[in-house]
Amino acid sequence: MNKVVDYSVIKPLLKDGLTIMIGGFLGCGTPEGLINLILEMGLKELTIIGNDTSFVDKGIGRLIANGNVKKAIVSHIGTNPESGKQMHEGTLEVELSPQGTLIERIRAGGSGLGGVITPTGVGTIVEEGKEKILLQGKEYLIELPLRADIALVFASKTDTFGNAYYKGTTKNFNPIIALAADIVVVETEEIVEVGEIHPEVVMTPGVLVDYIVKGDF
Amino acid sequence: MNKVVDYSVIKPLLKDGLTIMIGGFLGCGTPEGLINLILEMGLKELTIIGNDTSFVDKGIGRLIANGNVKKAIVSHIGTNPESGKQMHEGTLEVELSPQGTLIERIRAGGSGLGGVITPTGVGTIVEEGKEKILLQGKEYLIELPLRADIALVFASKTDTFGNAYYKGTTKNFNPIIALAADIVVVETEEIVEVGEIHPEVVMTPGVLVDYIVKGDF
Amino acid sequence: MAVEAKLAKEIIAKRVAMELKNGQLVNLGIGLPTLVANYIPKDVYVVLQSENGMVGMGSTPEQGKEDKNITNAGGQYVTINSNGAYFDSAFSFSLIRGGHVDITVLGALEVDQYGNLSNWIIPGKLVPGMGGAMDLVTGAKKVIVAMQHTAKGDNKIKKNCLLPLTAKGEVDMIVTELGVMLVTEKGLVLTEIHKDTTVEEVIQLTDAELIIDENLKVMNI
Amino acid sequence: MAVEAKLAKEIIAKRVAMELKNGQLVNLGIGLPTLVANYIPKDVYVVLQSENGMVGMGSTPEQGKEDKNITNAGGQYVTINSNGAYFDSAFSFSLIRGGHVDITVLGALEVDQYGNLSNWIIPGKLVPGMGGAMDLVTGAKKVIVAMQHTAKGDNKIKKNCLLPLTAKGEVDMIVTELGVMLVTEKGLVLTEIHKDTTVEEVIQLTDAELIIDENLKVMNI
Repeated sequence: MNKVVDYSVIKPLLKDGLTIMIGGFLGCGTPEGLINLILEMGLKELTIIGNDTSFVDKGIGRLIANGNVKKAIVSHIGTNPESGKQMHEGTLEVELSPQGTLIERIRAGGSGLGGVITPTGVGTIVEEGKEKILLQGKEYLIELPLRADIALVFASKTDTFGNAYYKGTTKNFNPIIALAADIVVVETEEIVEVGEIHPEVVMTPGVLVDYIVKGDF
Repeated sequence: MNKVVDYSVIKPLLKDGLTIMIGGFLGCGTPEGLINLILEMGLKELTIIGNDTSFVDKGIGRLIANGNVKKAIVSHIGTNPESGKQMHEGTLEVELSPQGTLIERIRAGGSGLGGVITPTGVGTIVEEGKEKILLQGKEYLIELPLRADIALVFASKTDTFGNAYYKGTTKNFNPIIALAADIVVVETEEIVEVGEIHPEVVMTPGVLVDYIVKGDF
Repeated sequence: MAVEAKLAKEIIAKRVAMELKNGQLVNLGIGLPTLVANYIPKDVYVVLQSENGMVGMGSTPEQGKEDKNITNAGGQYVTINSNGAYFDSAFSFSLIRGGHVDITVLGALEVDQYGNLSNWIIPGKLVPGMGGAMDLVTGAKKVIVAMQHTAKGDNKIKKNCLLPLTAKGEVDMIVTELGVMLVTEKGLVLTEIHKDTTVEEVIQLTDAELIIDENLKVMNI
Repeated sequence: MAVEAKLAKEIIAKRVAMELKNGQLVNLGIGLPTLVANYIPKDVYVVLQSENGMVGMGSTPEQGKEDKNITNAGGQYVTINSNGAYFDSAFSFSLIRGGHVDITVLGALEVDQYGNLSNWIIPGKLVPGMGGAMDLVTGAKKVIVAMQHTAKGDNKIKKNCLLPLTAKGEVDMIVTELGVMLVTEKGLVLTEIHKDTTVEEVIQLTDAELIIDENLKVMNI
C-alpha cells in the first residue's frame, strides 16, 4: 500500500484519448511535473477538464499549445491565444461552463449527485440544449455532472498516506477533482510522514488518493 | 462593526414561529448557551432544522422536551423519546430527510442552487410528493433547498471579525448552516484577536457572521 | 442451532470482518456492525469512516481521556488515528454518496431476496429516522447487512420487505449467525453456513427463496 | 467632454468606490474594476473577495515578496489581510451564487436598459469565456457595471444587447466617466452626470432610452 511513487509509475496510467481533470487557476496550483510528463509522452486527443487554459507557457496552457488536447471543458480561455486560435481552426473543441457551474458539476460527479440546479446561465446561450426546470417559481438550468478517468492534483504538502494540504489559493479545483476521477494522482511539493499534517487541516483525505509523486519541476 | 455581543443582544432576534437552523450532531457541536436562551425565553412554534433531535437533556433535544418546537426537519429522532411521543400525539411535526440529502439541501439554500438531484430515497417513501427526474439513464429525486431566519452556530474558536474554527467532529452542520440563514449567530468557546486564526484553517469566513457570543454554558 | 445473542453477534462480526480488504474505506453502523472492528485481521488495514465527520476513526478513548469534540455517529467518544481527517457533513456525504466508501455494514429490520432493505421505520410504532443509512446504502460500493437471522421468532429475511424501504435493491450480502447469503441476479444464494446448523434449518428460518450454492461452504470463522 | 482613458477610468473608479459600504463583501472584476480598490474611503472597511479562493484580499506584494501560492482571479500575485480566509472554488461560488457577495463590479462590452449585460464573447472574433462573471452577476446582491461610456466611437449602452448575454436583467447600476445610471422598473434613469458634460451629450452617446432623474446631480467625486 505504498502510494509514493516515481513519475515512471504514473506513465502507464496516462493514455491517448483519456479525460483528465487538472487542478489550478491560471496555473496557480497546477501539477507542472505531470504536465511535463504528458508533454514528454506526446499524448493525443485528450479531454481536459479544469478552470481555464492558463497561459501558453504555464499549466494546462502548455498542453493546449503543444496540441495534446482535443477538447477542453473550462470556464475561460482568454489568457491563452492558442486556445482561441485552435478553436477557430476547428482542431480544439471548447466547452465553456460558468466557473461556479463547472466546479459544482465536478463536485456533483464526485458526490453521487445527478446534476446541478443553477440559476447561472438562464436567459443566455449557456442554456442551449440543456433541460430547464421551474422550482418554487424560479427558472434554473440542469447541468450534468463531470467525472474523469484520472485527476492530476497539485498539493503543497502530502503525507505518505495521501492526506493532502493546499496552501493559499492553490486549493481552487484541487480538492474537488480529487473526488471525481477513477484514479487520483497527487503531485506534491513536500512529502511528510503520517501525523505531520493535522487531521484538522487535511483537505483531501488519503483514502481518495491512489498515487503520490514528489514534484520535480 | 463590533460583532462580539452578549446574549442580551441576541434575545430580540429570537421570536416565536421562526425557522432556526442549529448546528450539532447528537449534541456534539451545538451552541448550548443559545439553547438555554431559547428555553429561558419560552419561545413557541419554532421550526428547527438540524441533523437530529439529540437527547432529551442535550442540544436540540432540550427544545423538543420543553415544547418549543412545532416542526423539526431532521434526519433522525430515535435518540430522543420525546420526539417520537410528541409526533404520535400530533404536537410535533417531523420531516425526516436523509442525512446526506438534508445537509445538501441546506448547502443548496446557502449557495443559490435551486435544489438537489440525489439518488438517495428513490424507491422509498422519501420520494412521496417529490419531483423525480431521469438523467443519463438513472432516476433521481429533486429535493428542495432549505434556508432559515437565523442560524445558531457553535464554534471552538472565533476571532472578533467572525472567522470561525471548529474542532474535531463539532464541524458537522455548523459551517454549512452559516451559509443558509438571514442572520448568523456564532456561539464560541473562545474569542481571539483577528490574526490568531490562520486564513488556512478558517472554515467560516467572518463575512458570513453577524453576531458572536462567548459561550456561557 | 440456537445460540445466545452475544455469541450470535460475535459469529456475525467475525465473518463480516473477513470481507474487509487492505486499504478500504469502511463505514460500520451503530450496534452490531460496530463489533466488526474488533475482529479485523491483523494484516488488513482499513480506514473507518464516521458519517458525522471523520475518516481514520480510532478506538474508544481510555476513561478520563475523552474529548468532547471527538464523537462518532452514535454520539459516543472516540479517537482519531494519525492518518485521519475531520470534515463537515457535506463533505462526509460526498464521500458516502459519491461511491468512495468501499463497504458499509448495517443492521436490518428486514431484508429481502431482491436486495431491498428496511431498517429505519416501523410505521406507527417506531420512527427513529433514516439518519445517514439511506445515503450509505445508496452510495457505498458494497452493502453488507449484518444481523441475527431471526428476531423474536420472526424470520427477517423476506421474499419482499413489508416495512418501508431504506433503499431498493442495494444490498449485496447478508451475514447472520447461520450463514452468508449473496444477492445475485438469479436470486438470494446461500454460500456459507455455520458448522452447527443445516441447510434445512436455514431454509426453515428464511422466508426468502434460497438458492443453495453448489460450492456451499462452512463459515470459516 | 473628451477625456483620455486613464482619467476616465479614474473618474469611474472613484465614483464606484463611493457605493461601497462598511462591512460589505465586494468582488472587483479584472481591469478597470480593480482600480476601485484605490479609492475606497478611509472610513469604509470592505472585504474583497477573489473568486479563485479568498476573502480579505490585500494589496499587491512588494517586489521580491511575492508568494506563488497567493494569486488573484487574474493570476497576479496578491496578499491576504489578517482577517482573510482561503477556500476552494466550490465554497467560493457558494459565496457568490448564494448571495453573500454584496457588490460585484464588472466591465462590459454592452449593457442595456433592461439590465442585460454582455461581457464574455464576441462570436467568431473574441471568445475569452465567462469565467466567474455569469455566477457573479447572477448571485451578487448588487451588480455595478464600470466602463467607459463608449468604445472606439460605439455607444456601449444599448436599447437591447446585441452580443450574447452574460446574464439577463441583473445589472443594477452603470457608472461611466459621463455619469451614473440606475436600472429601474421604469427604465434606465440617469441620476448623476459629470460636471464637464451635459445631459444632451450623455443622451447622444447612449443608445438606450434615458430617463433623466428629476433630482439629477453632479457626480461628487
